[in-house]
Amino acid sequence: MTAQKAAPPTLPEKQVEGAPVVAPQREQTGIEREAERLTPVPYEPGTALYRQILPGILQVPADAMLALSRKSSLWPMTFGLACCAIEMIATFMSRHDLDRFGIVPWPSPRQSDVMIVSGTGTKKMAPAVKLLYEQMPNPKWVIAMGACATNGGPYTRYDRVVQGVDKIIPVDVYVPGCPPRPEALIDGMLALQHKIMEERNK
Amino acid sequence: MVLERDPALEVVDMPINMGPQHPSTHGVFRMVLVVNGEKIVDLVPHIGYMHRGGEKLMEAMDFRQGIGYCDRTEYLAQFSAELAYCLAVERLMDLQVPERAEYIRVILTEMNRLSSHFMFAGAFGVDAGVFATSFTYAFPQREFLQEVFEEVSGDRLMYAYFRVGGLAWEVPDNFVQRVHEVLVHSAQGLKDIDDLLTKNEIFMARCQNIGNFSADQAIAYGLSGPMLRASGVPWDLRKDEPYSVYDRFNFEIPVGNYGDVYDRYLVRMEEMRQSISIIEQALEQLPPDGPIVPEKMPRRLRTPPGEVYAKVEAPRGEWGVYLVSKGGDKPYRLKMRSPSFCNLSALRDMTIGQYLADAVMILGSMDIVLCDVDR
Amino acid sequence: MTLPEGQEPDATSDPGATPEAAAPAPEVAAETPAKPAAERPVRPAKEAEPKEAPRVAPPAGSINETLAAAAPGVVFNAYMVPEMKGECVTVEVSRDDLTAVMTAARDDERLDLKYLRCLSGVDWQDEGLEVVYHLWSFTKKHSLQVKTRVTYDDANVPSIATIYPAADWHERETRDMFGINFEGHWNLVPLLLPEDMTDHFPLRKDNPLQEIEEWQGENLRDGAGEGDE
Amino acid sequence: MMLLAAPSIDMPGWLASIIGLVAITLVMTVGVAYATWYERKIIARMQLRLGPTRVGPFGLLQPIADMVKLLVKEDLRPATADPVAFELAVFAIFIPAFIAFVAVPFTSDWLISPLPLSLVYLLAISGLSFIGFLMAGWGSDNKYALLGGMRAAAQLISYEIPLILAMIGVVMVTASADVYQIILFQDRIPLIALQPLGFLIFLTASIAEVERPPFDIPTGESEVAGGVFIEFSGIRWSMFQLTSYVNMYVFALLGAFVFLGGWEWPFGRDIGWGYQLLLTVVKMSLFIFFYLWIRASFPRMRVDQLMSYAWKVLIPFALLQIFLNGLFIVYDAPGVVLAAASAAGAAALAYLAFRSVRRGEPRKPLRMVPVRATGAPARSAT
Repeated sequence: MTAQKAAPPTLPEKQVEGAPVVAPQREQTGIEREAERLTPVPYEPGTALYRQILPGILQVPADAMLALSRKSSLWPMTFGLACCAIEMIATFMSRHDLDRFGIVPWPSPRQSDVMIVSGTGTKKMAPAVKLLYEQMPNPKWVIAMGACATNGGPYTRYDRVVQGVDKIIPVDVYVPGCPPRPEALIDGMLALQHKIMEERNK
Repeated sequence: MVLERDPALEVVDMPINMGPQHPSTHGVFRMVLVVNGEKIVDLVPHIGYMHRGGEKLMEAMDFRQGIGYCDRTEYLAQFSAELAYCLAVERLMDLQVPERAEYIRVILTEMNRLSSHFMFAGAFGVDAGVFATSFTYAFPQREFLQEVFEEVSGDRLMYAYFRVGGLAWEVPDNFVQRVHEVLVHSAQGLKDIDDLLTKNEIFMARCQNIGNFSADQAIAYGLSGPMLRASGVPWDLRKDEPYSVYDRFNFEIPVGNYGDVYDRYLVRMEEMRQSISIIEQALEQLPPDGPIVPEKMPRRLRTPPGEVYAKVEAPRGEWGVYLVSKGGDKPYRLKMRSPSFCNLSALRDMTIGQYLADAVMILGSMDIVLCDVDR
Repeated sequence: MTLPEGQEPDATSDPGATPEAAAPAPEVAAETPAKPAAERPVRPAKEAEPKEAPRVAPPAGSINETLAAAAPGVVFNAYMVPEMKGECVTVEVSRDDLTAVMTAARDDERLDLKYLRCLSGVDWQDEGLEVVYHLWSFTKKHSLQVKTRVTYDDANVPSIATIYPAADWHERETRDMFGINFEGHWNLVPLLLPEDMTDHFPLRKDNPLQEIEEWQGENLRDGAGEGDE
Repeated sequence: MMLLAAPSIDMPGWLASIIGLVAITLVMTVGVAYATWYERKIIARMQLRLGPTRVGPFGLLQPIADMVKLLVKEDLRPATADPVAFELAVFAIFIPAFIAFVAVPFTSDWLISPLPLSLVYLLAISGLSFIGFLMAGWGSDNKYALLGGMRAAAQLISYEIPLILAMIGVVMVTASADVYQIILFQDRIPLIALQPLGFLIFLTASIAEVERPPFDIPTGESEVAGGVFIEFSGIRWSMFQLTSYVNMYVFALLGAFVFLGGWEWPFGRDIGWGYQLLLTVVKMSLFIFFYLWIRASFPRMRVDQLMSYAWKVLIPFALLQIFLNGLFIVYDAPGVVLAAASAAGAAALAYLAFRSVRRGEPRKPLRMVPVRATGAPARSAT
């Protein structure tokens, strides 16, 4: 029941925006059209304003304070995908109570810090997941909860399923299990807090 | 002078996209509402965001492995889904399930109905606008029930405990005592939710006389389960086509008079009381020992060619499994007739003409499971 | 890994074992129900298995005779499969007669099959595609299973969504999964698949499962996940 | 700190007001932050949970962490949003909420600016915020936000009327529109005893004015997913939240002053400003606790029920209260008569209030179809 941590993925090297668009000779099949919608979202950390204006000596305590407050107030988006959502709700509810750690769910991505991808990412859902990720303000983190979000899990061989949500958005913490127990999700949250503290000066 | 109507002042209907990420769509359901002010003019449901091919994958797995996909498809009433699947394979293989296994199946399935309806009560309260209190009242009861499931099966959510022919292994020694303990909790939790919601005037005002569906409409749309019973059709597979040992219990089937959202809520609440009664009767009749798999259990699960449609009364309605086998150890085609799918298809007709806030309540009263809809 | 104290997943019985041997033997950890057991499988050998499901004619007075009376002029082939335990009569009709049969089944007083329970598509590969309808009557308490079969090249079946509104989504789903075109359906856009995907039928037998990719995460940094903890 | 209006300190009045407002803004910001902590703890206890415990002792640093995090969060503006409306909406809500404190007498000495019509001022200022909601709803270019903004405008304007009518009843009894004078009036008996009907109307309308459940349809999470706030992030969103809590404070203070006797009742004026402040805070907390209690236990009303409740129930009853007060003034009846009449009206309101929400005849209970066991007798196994 440990949550593995992954470093934020680097930017893909080739930029597709500048490339000239070649008009397709024949009509694209549905699979091809879908593949275009499945391009991954690059990881783009924002630069905070205080890093540009604060003198260097003050940045260390500022980093520490900001990281402390960020890790203490991780607000996930209420985003239940599949079976894991039940365990995610259970984690927010009475017995496990993520509110103890200052973690409360918010309905809108604009107010959220963490996206808990709790369930299978299908190819039909993938554009929505990407959009939601892009709608979240920086700094933002992603927790892939469960086997399906990590690599497709039991459904990985079906061709409508994205084999892991990290194919489309950068993931910070993977929580294994099918579904993970609430304790495992809490552990994943703590691992994310640990990661925030470790990467505070980046 | 001629008065001209300014085209900029025309009242137009506004389409609103709700979902796939929305707090009250219970997963990744998406509906496009066309509203005129707050009134709904049209509604287009979009599903399939969780279509992950359990049926296709089960064709590639043997009969025992398929049980896990049943769990993951209907993740709130796992035992019902497993039971339907096992019944289908057992009927193809002509297996006779031992009595003790049948009773344990009934006990666990009914407990699962309790936990599923607790989930409904919690989610429905949140749809109505209670700030998560109904959830926090319902979830401890679910946790108590899940503890028993975990003691029995080893997992909190994906049990895979029913096997073709019987059960995977024997229940723990203190099973009967534990179930009795949990039933006390469940009765108390039911009372708590009753106190919080059932007689609350605002809740009644929000629920009553919206989403009405007559019996004829309900039958035509293929609704089942509490949705059908709330519309006034006294139909329960446990009574009308008894499977397992359901013909050995006395219980009552609640039937609604109005077919509205409040009736669906009441029917589910009453079903929970009946489930407690069924579990108590089953615990009384449970044979203290005996086999839990048939004596002539084959070593490999191979079915003769054939087809079978097995159905159980899941918490959400008729959960059916249409199994086609060409012989061998894999299903050739397996269709899961999920109650959520059929119930959800009636959403459009229920919702048009209601308020925007009612759409949320009507959707909540259907108690859909999105994996079950999309499969 | 996460069992509470005092709770072992040990089985006290094993599905493959005989009951008297299994009851007092808690050391057998049953991971699978198909453990090697002393008993021989009762199932006959593989080559002796029949290739086709045995079909018997329905007994006299069954629902198919009522159907023949209710829908005159329709040619169908009625049979029962013994595995269905005698509860369901199957009727095979051609697709031209499907609408007539369904209308008769719904409207005729003697049949009164108002409830469409299930609609499934089956891909029989060489033998074409099949649509299976399960009907049920609440008043008469009888059921009927209607089948119709089409070929791949001409996969058109008349829609019954106007007769049974419940068939609406079922038909859309079957069209997604098998590519069966339900003629006359008012809104046959993909339901479970993305709306612009009309040329991909996942549940057909010729659509393979996808391969498991070895390396997860296309833009994962080297050495990620091998660090501390 | 806020002894600025006391005559002993010699400074121009406008300077004192500005300094006092700044001080109050700072104090209220912290106070509001801790209101969120209070809310989370109280609601958590009602929901069988613990609430924040890990961040600081008893989770006391939780609001600080939230604030700091929100301050440095990226501030997004949707590309299609109306920049002016979007950027200015937050100020249109924020400023009225805070300048309401100008006229709030925290104790008998702590008052930024003595206004002869402070009650009118408070009601007028608190009615301004709907403009901000409309701006936010329109400027976000989001349909949920638009719906939320429209709902907010309709709701705020509708519930302004019973609120003001209830206050007119108070003004009739006390013959003053100054909150200070109204508090002084209650040295013997608080106005809740004389005006129970008015109090109920005020309580209901104030919940609607601060958009707390069950009247939170502009921000209802399960319907419009945050409503007008849906597109706001970071500091802008936190200012919205701050403002909604400040509004809650304002109405709680108003209720404490006007109906519960403020710092005057029951101990008189001479107990010193410390106790007076304590009394004010306790009475205000009662209101806030009530708001939170309602939030944790009541479902949300629908928009038509909300409107019909305001127009068909609250306003007639508020007029009834005014009528009773008029009779009381004209015939110079003893206060007991007024109290009894108003209490009878309050009881009628309490009965009618919820019944009017729900229409129609009483429902038939569920039909129970019994199923009798027909199967084999039990224990036939082995």
